[in-house]
Amino acid sequence: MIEKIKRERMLVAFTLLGFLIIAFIVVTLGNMLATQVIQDLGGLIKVTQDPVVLNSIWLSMYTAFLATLVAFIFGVPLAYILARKEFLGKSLIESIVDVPVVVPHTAAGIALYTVFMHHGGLIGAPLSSLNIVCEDAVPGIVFAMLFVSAPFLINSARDGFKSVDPRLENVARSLGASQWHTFCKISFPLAFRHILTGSILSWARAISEFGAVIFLVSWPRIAPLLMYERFESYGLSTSRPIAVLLIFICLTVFIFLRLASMRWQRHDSD
Amino acid sequence: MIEKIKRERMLVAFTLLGFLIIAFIVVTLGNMLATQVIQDLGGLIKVTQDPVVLNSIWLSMYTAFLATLVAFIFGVPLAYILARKEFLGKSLIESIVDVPVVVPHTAAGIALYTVFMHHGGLIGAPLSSLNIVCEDAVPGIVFAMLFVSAPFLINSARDGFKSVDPRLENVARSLGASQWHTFCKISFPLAFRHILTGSILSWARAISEFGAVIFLVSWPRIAPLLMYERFESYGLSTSRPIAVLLIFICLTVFIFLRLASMRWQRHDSD
Amino acid sequence: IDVGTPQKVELKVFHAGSLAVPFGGQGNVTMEKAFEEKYPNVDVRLESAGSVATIRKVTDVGKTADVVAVADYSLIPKLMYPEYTDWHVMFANNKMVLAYTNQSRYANEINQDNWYEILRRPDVKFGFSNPNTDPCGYRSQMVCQLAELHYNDSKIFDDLIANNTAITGRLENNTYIITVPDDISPSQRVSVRDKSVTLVTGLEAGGLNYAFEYQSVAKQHGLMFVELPSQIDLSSVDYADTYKKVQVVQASGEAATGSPIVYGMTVPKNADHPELGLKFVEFVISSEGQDIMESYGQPPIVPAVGSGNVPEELANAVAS
Amino acid sequence: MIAIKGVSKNWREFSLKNIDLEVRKGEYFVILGPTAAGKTLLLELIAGFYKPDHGEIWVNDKNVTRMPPEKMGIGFVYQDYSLFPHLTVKENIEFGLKLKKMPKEDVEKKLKEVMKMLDISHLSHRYPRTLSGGEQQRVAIARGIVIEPSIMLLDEPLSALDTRTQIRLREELRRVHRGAKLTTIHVTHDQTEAMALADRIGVMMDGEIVQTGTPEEIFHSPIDEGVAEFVGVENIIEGIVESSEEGATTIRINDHIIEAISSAEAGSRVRICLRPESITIAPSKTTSSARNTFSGTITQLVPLGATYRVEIDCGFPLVALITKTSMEDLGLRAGKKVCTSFKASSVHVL
Amino acid sequence: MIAIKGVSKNWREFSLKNIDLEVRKGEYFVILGPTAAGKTLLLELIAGFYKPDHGEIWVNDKNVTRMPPEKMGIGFVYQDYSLFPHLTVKENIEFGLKLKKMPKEDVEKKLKEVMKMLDISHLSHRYPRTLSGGEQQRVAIARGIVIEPSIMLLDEPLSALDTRTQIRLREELRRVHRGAKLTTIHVTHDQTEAMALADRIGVMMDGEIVQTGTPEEIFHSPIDEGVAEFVGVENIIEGIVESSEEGATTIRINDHIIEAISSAEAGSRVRICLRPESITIAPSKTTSSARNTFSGTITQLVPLGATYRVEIDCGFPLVALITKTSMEDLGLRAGKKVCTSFKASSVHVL
Ligand SMILES: Nc1ncnc2c1ncn2[C@@H]1O[C@H](COP(=O)(O)OP(=O)(O)OP(=O)(O)O)[C@@H](O)[C@H]1O
Ligand SMILES: Nc1ncnc2c1ncn2[C@@H]1O[C@H](COP(=O)(O)OP(=O)(O)OP(=O)(O)O)[C@@H](O)[C@H]1O
Ligand SMILES: [Mg+2]
Ligand SMILES: [Mg+2]
Repeated sequence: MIEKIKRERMLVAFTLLGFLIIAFIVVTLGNMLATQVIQDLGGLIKVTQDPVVLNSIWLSMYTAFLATLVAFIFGVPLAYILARKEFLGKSLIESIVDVPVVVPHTAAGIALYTVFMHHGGLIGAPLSSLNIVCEDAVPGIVFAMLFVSAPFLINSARDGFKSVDPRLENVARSLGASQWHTFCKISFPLAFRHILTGSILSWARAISEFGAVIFLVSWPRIAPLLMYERFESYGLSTSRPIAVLLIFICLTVFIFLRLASMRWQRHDSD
Repeated sequence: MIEKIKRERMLVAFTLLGFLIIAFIVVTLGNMLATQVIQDLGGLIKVTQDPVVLNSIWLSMYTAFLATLVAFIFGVPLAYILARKEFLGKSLIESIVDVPVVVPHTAAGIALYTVFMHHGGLIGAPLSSLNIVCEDAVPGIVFAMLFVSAPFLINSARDGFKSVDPRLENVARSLGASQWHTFCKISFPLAFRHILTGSILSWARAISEFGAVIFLVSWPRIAPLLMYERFESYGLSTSRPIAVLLIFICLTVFIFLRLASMRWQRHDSD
Repeated sequence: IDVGTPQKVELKVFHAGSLAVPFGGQGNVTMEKAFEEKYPNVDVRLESAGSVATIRKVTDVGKTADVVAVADYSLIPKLMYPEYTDWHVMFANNKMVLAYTNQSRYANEINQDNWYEILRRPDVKFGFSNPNTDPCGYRSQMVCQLAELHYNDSKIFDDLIANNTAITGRLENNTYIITVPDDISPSQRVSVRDKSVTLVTGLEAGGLNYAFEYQSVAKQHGLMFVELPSQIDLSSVDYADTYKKVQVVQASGEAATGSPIVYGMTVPKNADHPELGLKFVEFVISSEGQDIMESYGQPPIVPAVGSGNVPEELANAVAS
Repeated sequence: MIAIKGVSKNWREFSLKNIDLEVRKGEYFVILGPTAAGKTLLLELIAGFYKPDHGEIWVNDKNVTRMPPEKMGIGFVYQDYSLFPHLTVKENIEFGLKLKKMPKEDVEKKLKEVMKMLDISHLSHRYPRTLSGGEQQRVAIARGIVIEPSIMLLDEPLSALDTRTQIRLREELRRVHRGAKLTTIHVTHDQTEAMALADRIGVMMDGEIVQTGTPEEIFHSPIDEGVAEFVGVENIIEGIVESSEEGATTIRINDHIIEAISSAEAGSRVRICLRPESITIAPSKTTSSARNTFSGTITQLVPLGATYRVEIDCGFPLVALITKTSMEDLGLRAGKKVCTSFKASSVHVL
Repeated sequence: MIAIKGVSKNWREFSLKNIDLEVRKGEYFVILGPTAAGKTLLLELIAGFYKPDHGEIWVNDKNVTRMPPEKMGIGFVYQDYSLFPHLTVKENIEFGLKLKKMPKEDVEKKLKEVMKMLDISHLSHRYPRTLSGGEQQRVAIARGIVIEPSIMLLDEPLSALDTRTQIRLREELRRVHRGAKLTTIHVTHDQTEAMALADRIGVMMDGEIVQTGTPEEIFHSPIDEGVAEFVGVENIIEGIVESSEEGATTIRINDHIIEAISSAEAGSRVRICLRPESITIAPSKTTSSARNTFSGTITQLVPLGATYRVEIDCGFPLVALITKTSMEDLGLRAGKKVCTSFKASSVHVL
């Protein structure tokens, strides 16, 4: 045993280093969850019955879902194009897709506000004449979430389509399938695991967004904003149970979808 | 031409859909930048001379760099282990690495506050007896950034190491290289492009973090917080130039590193 | 590079959002700059929030502040006595106005007498800050309720507030009690923001036509504003009895009764640098500080008025 | 019938240049070429996955140059078979049928038929990744022919398999081809495979078709040295034409004279090509119809499995091929003197 | 000398079972086995990249079972050559040398030497991806031998190459082996390659070494039907031993009697193995030393490049191999009656 450790010195050191960062994550979340459950289970239970909290969590989940849906509808086709076609400016487009990831959320929030504000917003004004109001309204939340979360879905879906051998598509076409039929029956199912992973990430990213949303929409309050307000107004003991509940819900969804995507028959190559 | 469009109907539709989401990103950012430059170039110039703004941007860049550095030191070894070894609970570890991505930032902020607070924090208390204060201090910013940004570096580095054929490592060892030497001369250089990409993402993620940081540290003010405060206190006209400046800096760094990583000789397989 | 500048003493000032400009704005002379000039080894750091949130940061979140300055002095005895402090000074006052810009709808029509008619129009969007976290917010409610009395129009509050939000009002023992739930659910016609200053952005951007603001804020941001009658603008000690007729019950259960707008300030007991905190308070109520307040449209109370166990250091600057 | 008329196409780092090709109805046409010659790309072009920059493709007297691949009615089998990994064998095969909007019973019937014909009925519910290479190939072929294409394109269908399976499946291919009378284009880099299967062969190099002809023509009369080398002509020897009369040519190589049949002019420098298997080895000079006889010394004997490669120095180097039995019978070994002979008609002059 | 003693190792879906193997000093040992037999894993185990679950590995009388690979002094060449893509040819080759802490001039000298020996000096500044397969292989070999290993392990070093290059590089391998007197283990699935190179062969199937012996032994006396089939014995025919006297055995197949040399007991059911190249075909009965002579009818002629596979029905099916010239000389074609003969010693009885 000792001999083995000596032989594998580097791996042992690596494991220790890696362990620290895992421990950091686990301790940070675990400590909060444990503290809440042990010291103030009542507070947690109360929060699960507070309609304001539940409403805002529901709002967050729902808008995040909408944002992911929109990202899916517009992003999956884009991902397919990026995976399959070579064209001038492609790497520019790819960089643009990544930009929301590098832009600070609050700056993105200000940008979103500038564009989507009711009066004079480049997009907000025309939309509001269609009776779609973004400022302080659900569409605004969805747009803000979309901005920050779409890159995750697009990049993941692109990797997915790239992992599908174009020859499979060629064969399908030679067998008489149209481009669209080929996409539906071959490319999409084979890239599905990647797309699902991307959607989970995108949803998680959307539900956790705070900075970008609050500039445009401070009402209705998404869960992160409610939590911040509660923290500022009443402190840790009031806001922590909401955090615990939210984390719990997110982790449940995450674990569930992750298991689902792992069980999804692994026909793809990696 | 028309015939071609008809033949490639699906691709045309896909391109249009994809174009919309690209346009959304471009318009959102472009509109803000343009508005700022055209309507209030003076404000932008003034902001570049405001020491408070510059300090907070510098603080953000610097702490984000530290967070990335820490993530690098602890995360790259973890990524290597995850890429190379099979062990019980590996997929659990992988899920844990992903957890910070799905946990809402504000909830993460509360968790971080719980653990790192000066009094009674599981890590904060011992650290403060070592004279390392996290609450409202630079180490706190770094820890909060680390929490949210480490997954990006780890996942990217893991993919990088996975793309290195283990046979290359085997050959290096048969030629007399120790495990560590093999890592330094073969595995790391070959995974470097991925690691660099991961580091950029991680840095960007750290610099843009807001929700997780503000619970633990509201002073010194990182740039996103300063921006938020300015927005809250003085409105759009005061906060927008900061946003523009910050976006400009982030994009510059991003584009620069992206070009660098593209020029990095592409010895890896993809 | 300033990363906290360790060799300097940090003086933490938590203040109401409406004090942001005179305290730490971008003007050449602010409290922060002037004080730092006077005490070069001190680094003043300002944290701005709604007044209630400002106090809660100390009392509930567990942060330490060396000075707390809020837009409603009565919050200090109500929320901080006796555990966190046992004194406060009243150093400035203010009045409620209805701010707008020249792009606002009906900007050329509005005046002291028809403002509530214009706010009633369906194509007008107006805003106030959150009554649960910002005194300016609950004062906006009081203004609307008092307007019913003043203009003799019993529908003003219902039309402007009750029908657009979950906030309700009722008459009880000759007092108008306005209840603000946690979930305000504003309609599309009104905008509720955390801090009143945020509404300025809406006005400037054109998303909002009118907003209830402190006069100081309106002035500082160069907005146009409707001056409201003294009977309803919560400025005059003369109408203190009138103001008293309204009471706002916040979601937390705390009740705020109408009173003239007077800013209060204190040094919490758990401050890290209580002496410096006192120095700052002293500076704000000194004539130099009062000049600064004045210059930003925030009329100081001269001399400042102390209440409770006012520390000796301040005794000669304060009337009680 | 497939006619490819002056087709060119540029990719970023590779191009197909001016391809002219005609494949007759029912023919088994093999495209033979080294790796990266562009064979796969040419097949993909024919199938319509890419569109040529110039030139036209005609199938059964119809210009199909711009037709989308799903309208072409061409069966395609890729090198790695490209079975749909998320579908079972049955679902793979019926993929094309289902698109044809035929009654369900007919689909089932055709499916049964083709699966029986290729002996894969027992695999119908398995997923591709659980199949061996040979099984996968048969499924791929079944999937291709079940839609009754007029043309079948096979991209190196045997190269991923081991020698035994290769030989077995060659038979199968020939059987299917005969049975369905399918016009077939088969791509390979393996000369043996080409020889074993082809009615005609097109040799492709560097994006060009350099020679077309029967296997006999290709292997014995390569058009240039490149083709000659590629198709396994191991003896390429330089010489000068001494005389040439009505096809009967004599060529001087060092001090030796070789007789050949060619129209080269006297005095010109030529290269003669001679396949190793065309050379007979005898222990001593014998009389035979072969016009060229040289004695020489064996320099090396290289075992190639069932055959041996014999390197002989006859004043010029010669490589011959003989079976193991013959070698043992003749008692060949390095250093031994032998007599080599080959017919004038075996000599191809470039 | 390498001795592998009862080595076993389990992976999740595959295991190496009880491998016993001895490779003598300076020997060229070939491990021959079909795809997925575990050949690569066995080599990796010998090189120390994996540690066995059971058993021991000895190299030059030292137990190296648990030694880390960098201490073993073994050169390894992978199937795909695994050149370091981010290093130039020169840097690749000097990678191992640099670790040896030898003076810089010595490094340069050795480098020059080995690059000259393998004729790759002109490539020294190129990156691996710009090299052809053959060039890559030579670089990989250079990288392996420059550290002067006591043992060289080659994992299918030729399988990625085309036939011509294969044959050329086989020569090269033999030359290097002879020159450096390296104990070499070479893994392949190609019988021809094994035959051409091996001093001794170990046949591996399904994670086990099933037979070890000289090429002669392996190809003519396979230990069981699996090996027989794998090494290309195409004639495997069932029969019953009629009599057996001092090795001279007669075996009845249908109505025919075959003479063989074996110790099988009379009355037992056996299978006889006969390689196609051991069968001689003549137009009519001739007298020869071959004890078994049968006449039959050619059912099929399959071209295999330089040779033809002749399928003959002699009452039982026989497959023979003959060169193209012989075929033409004899005028063979399907349906023709011929006489086949083979020696009793060519018949291997299972
Ligand atoms: N889709 C593609 N786009 C651009 N270039 C390609 C594409 N596919 C292949 N190539 C390049 O074109 C050249 C010819 O490739 P092709 O696959 O047609 O060769 P091949 O003759 O089929 O070789 P092989 O025997 O290896 O299959 C190669 O250099 C290859 O890298
Ligand atoms: N690192 C590994 N861990 C676990 N299983 C492996 C590993 N490498 C290969 N295998 C599996 O072990 C079996 C034997 O693989 P191996 O590569 O040794 O076969 P091989 O005989 O070299 O075949 P080939 O001729 O295809 O190279 C295969 O089923 C393969 O999937
Ligand atoms: Mg190909
Ligand atoms: Mg292998």
